[in-house]
Amino acid sequence: MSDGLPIEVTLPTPLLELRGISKEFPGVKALDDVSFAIYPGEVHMLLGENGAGKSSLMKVLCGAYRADAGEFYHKGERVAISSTADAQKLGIAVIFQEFSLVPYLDIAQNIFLGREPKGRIPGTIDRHRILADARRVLDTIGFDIDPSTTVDKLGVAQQQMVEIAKAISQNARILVMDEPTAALSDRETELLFALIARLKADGVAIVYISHRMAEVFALGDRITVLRDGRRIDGVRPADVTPDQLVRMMVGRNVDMTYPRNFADKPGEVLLEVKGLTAPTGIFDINIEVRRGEIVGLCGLVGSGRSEVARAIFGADPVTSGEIIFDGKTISGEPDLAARRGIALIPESRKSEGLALLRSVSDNLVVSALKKLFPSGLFDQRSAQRTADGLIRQLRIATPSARQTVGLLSGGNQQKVVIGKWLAAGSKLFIFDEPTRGIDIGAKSEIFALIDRLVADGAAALMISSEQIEICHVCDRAYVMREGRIAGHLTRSELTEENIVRLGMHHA
Amino acid sequence: MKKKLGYLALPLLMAVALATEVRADGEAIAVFTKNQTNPFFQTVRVGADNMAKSLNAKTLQYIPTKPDSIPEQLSQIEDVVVKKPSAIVFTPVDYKAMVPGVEKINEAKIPVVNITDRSAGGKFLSFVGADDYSLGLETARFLLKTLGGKGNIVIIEGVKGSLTNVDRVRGFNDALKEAPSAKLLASQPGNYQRLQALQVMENLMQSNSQIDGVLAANDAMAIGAIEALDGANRKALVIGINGTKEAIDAIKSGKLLASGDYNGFAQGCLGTMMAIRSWRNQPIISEIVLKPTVITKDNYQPFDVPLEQRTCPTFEDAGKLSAK
Amino acid sequence: MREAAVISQPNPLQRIPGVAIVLVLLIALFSVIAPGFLSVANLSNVLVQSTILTMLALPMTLIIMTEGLDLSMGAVLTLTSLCVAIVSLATKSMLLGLGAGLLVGATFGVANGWLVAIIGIPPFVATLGTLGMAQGLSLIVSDGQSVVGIPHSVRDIYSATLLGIPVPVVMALVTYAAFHGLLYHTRFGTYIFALGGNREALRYAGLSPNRLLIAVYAIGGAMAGIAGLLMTARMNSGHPTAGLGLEFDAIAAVAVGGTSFERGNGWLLGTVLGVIAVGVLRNGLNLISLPSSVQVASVGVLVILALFLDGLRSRA
Amino acid sequence: MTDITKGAIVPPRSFLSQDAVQLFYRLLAALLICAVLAVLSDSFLSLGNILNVLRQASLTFFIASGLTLVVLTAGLDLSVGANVALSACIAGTIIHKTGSPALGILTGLACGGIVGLLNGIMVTALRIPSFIATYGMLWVLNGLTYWYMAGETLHGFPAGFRQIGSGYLFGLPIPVYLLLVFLGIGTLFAQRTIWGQEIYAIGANPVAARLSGIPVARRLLLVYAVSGTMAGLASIIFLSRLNSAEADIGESLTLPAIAAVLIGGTSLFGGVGTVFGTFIGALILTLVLNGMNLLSVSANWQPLVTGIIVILAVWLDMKTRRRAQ
Repeated sequence: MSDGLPIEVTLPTPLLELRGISKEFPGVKALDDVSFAIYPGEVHMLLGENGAGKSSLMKVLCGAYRADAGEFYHKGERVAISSTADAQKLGIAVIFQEFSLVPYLDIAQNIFLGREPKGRIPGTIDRHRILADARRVLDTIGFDIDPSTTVDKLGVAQQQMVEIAKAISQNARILVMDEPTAALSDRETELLFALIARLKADGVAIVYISHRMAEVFALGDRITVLRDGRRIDGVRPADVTPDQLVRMMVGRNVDMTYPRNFADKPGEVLLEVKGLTAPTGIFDINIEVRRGEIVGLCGLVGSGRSEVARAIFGADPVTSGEIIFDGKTISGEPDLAARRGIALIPESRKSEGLALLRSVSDNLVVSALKKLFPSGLFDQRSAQRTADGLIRQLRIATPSARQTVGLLSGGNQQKVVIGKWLAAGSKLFIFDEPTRGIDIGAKSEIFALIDRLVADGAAALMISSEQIEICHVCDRAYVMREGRIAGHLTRSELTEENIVRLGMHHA
Repeated sequence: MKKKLGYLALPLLMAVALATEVRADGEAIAVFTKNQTNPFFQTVRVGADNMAKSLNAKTLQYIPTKPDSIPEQLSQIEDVVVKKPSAIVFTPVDYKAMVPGVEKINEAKIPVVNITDRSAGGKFLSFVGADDYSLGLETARFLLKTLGGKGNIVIIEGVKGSLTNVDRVRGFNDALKEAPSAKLLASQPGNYQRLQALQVMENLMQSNSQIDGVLAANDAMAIGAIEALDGANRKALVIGINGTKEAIDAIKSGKLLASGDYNGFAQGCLGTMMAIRSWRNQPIISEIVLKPTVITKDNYQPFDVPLEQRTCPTFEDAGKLSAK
Repeated sequence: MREAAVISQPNPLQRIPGVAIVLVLLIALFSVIAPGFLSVANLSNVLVQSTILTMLALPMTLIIMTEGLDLSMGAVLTLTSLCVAIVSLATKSMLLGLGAGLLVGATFGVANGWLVAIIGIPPFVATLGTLGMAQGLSLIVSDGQSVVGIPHSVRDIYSATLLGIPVPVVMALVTYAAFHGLLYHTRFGTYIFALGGNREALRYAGLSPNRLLIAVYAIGGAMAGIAGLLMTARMNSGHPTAGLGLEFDAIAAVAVGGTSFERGNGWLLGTVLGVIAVGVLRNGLNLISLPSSVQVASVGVLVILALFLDGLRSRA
Repeated sequence: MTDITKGAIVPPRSFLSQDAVQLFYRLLAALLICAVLAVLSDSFLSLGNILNVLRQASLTFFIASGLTLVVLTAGLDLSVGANVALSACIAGTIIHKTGSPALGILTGLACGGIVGLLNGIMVTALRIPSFIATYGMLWVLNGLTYWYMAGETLHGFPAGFRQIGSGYLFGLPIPVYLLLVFLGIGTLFAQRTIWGQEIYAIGANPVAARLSGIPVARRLLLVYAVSGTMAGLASIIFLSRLNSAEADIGESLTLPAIAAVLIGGTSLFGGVGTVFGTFIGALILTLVLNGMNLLSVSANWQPLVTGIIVILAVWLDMKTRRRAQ
């Protein structure tokens, strides 16, 4: 079953079929002769490592890119997708990770952007109709909110709902979702899945991109795997195991259990947080992290995990409580924490972790400048040398240390963020969703890296929404709920069930 | 909220304090000048204050916050008209563009005296000013006389189109016409700005190996030109116009040949005098055009006293001072 | 999101104080200490004096909402004012003059938009360049001289009244109404929010950000044209330096009015309040005749204070 | 400024070759202008005139070089001109009162630095956008200067002091030496110190810079203080060059300085640009004005020409960088 034909003949005419789609950019072949079909009422999982061509494929589907070669067939007849307008006519809608919403317009205006109902006076908008229409659309997806709320007041999940509402309002028949659950809490995820089920029932086809194996098997009707811009295979979830999928994606065997050589006896206490309370909404946080440990910090999105991380790092102000690091209490700006040896690998790499326009080398040395150049005199060459060392050590895939970091894949960008703290010689690494938007191959590399760090006497505090990861790699874990530590789980107690139980709201 | 009010309280108190202090009796004379940066207008203001004090009236000074800003002076007129001062002593920032403002004053029936720049329109009790043309003519003549009627001359003009500049430069040129053997090399604008004049001069010295005389439309530019000459270790006779303090010093030290006395102090004095007299229904002189005086190292002494110590001319002197 | 919280003021209601507090306090202060401040004549003065700036500040708000800037407005206004003067002088027709002003203004506006949208030059640079050009042209066409003797039909615009309200104020009110309608009730207005908030959204909606952007700058230019007419009417002449620097006053008014420079977060009414606050300050200080140097400084203090208050609130 | 699309035109600074290329283009442009002027005016190529241009460029450069650092952090300082005026007036008074140039120079620099520091505080502590904060500061400074000077002019300074601005050393004007010195210092500071690196990092992404352990607030304070101090320096040069000062000397200095920075290829979005570029920017501006004087072109044309140059320069910059990417 090297190609998925035997399955496809049994199905009705596809809603949309791609044949031999290719897209080339100077230097890279983003898509190379990709063909697959999307059928009404199915969830079509699109798998592949970052850089495998998923996003290019999405852009081609929604008309943002124009394919160099290849044909599209809509319900059997040949069509051209050369503009977003074309895509919309065919009922294709894409929900990107960076939302295409306008912060200071209200939900209704966002849903109907560019398609506003005309008012009596030419050029004006029929306010009543736009609100009514918006309410209708929101009802169909079961999202209960006042459509005249401005989007800047919505949370990520709510914004995503608005995105979907927008797609539905364009009566999209093909909905492309790029890691929709990446930023969602478990409860929100359930809502989303329920919605997806409803859409399927209405015969909407959903192309679903995800890095989470659980989702792939829970939701997927069929799976298409991409690698290096080529379609590797099309399969049904029933016919494959996670490991097989990973092999298809990565092209080699990858162990998904993130093995760790757990420290039999943890080292002395490195970080001690006592009764930490901050205006960002965390209360009486007590945490202890020892050398050689990876300590998990879990709980629902919005339970205050990132806020704890930022407070420890000095990124947010603290009202009360004490942070003792390496025997000394610290309080103040991030630069102090960093100098003492704390490292924060923030949730959003692009906006908080990297200077995307600067080179890999610039980003790698930025936190270590004082350490590398105690005289205060900077030397580009030795900076480069340091960078090259880290690039080799972390196996960062980049043509050179001078490459613009913004051009690297997510995984490699993440490695750069970690690398800059290696250069700084940090002792405590606080990871906030270190595997967000990173493909499986890179994931296990990252975990191996973290393992090596703690093995060498450092310590890690790891925030993750993926309980499996926590369970696999952490020595112990704290579970947060509504800004407080809801409980502590030792290695033996560390199971997904326990995490969920402690993290759940007891309404 | 409390916090915010705290921040606001400060400027409020300041304003109250300053505001209370301006309440006083006797005639209030509103004096309009072009800007608070040009020394000349400072002499005008001091003259006005000086005279007002001696006639126990008081002055209110109105100066655009942006130097020479037309819209601002218009706004200030509109505001003053509400305030209804006894009389107004007025220097237009632009002699044409301010006419509507003057008409507003006339409509409000506030007596107004025009000083320094002759307004192109509107009704005035009196005009007090110097004759820019003859000032330009006389100072230029003096320079050419010292040069023996020959030599290479450059003119550094003021702000193009400003009344003073047009007449002064016209005076320069007429003086040059009288000396056929003198040669005008260039006439470049320095916009009454020291730095610009300096750079213009530097550049002119590059394209002209021999410059004997510099006619600058005001003192600041003249001094700028002198600095340029010094910088290049070159010598030339330089004259300016206005008779500012620094010009006097430069004349004393022999750097500056001469400066035409624009006599802002007297303009301020007499303008204010006419304004107050008219309010007191005393006779006034409807036009005083000050005689052009060329300040040289032979006659600078009377000008070499700090403004504050100068005394305003009396009404009787006023007539004698006038050219006509 | 987290940074967003710092950048943007939550909603108008929470935003009103910044400007409004300052304005109210100024009015209260001056009505106490400045004789004649509350007189109808004076208040109408303040309003009339604020009209020209309002006409620049309103379009400036839209431009800043697109994360843009127009430094050329003051110079363009100067140039259009001259054009109005020259043309109306030549043709003895106010309307032709206005037409010329509008044309020149709009042309510069389009040029700005073109440089920013199509050529992709940062707004600050592009409009700094056109500022120079407009200023140069003003000097060249007028050779540094004022243009006088223009028909009375022009100056009457400034002095005339409609139902007892000065015509400039009427024009300003109409302009505000127009801009309010445009921004909050038309599709174009919606797209202006999107230009600053999320340009991709426009592209996906199949709209051309570039055309919209050019339109926004063109509006700015055209308004400079109308303001130019007022300026000429006010001076009953054209002058090559009349409007220089007004763009900064306008930008300051917009900022004081609580419009932030990021993500298309703008507030029209605030801008007007900002303009009036500056007007009241200058007028009041003139009435109590403080030393002019205090006036100069106080403008700066006002600007800093208002933004500081907004900053406090956005953190609170 | 974390949004790539905004700065997409510019590649990372560390493409040193890239920057070299940009500087090369600029030098080429400057030389081109020189060539044209040399053809049009025989007096242009005289040594005297070259020194002239350099000396005139130096004043703009001193202001612009400090400004460059501010712009590198994606900020702006509109108060430099007013700062020069105030510093000059205060320094001048001190020299008059004490008769000691050294003391005057120190106060001048200090005054400039303090003003810069205040700007920095407004931007960091009060979180007011630099554009507005420094615009407000501009008015405050003007107010102070007007009040302080009360329309007077300071003039007549000790010959020794005036040497700084108008003196010569081995046939070269002293300002030219100063220009070279500060060009060197500026370049070293920006390219060869860790503070310089941190400044570039802050400009490229302030949030990431802070979370990378860079003391952003302190660096910004430093940058604004430096910009202010350079304005102070400019005021000293001005004072000794013109042997006098009045309240309005700042008016005409700010926009040229900004223009020089932009022509020099520093991006307003921060993180990209060089002090050397700014130097060439200042040079190009001065060359053009010098040329117009030599060819006695009406001064009316100056703003127009300057405007066109600014746009052209930035446009070419984008073009060349785009091609390079």
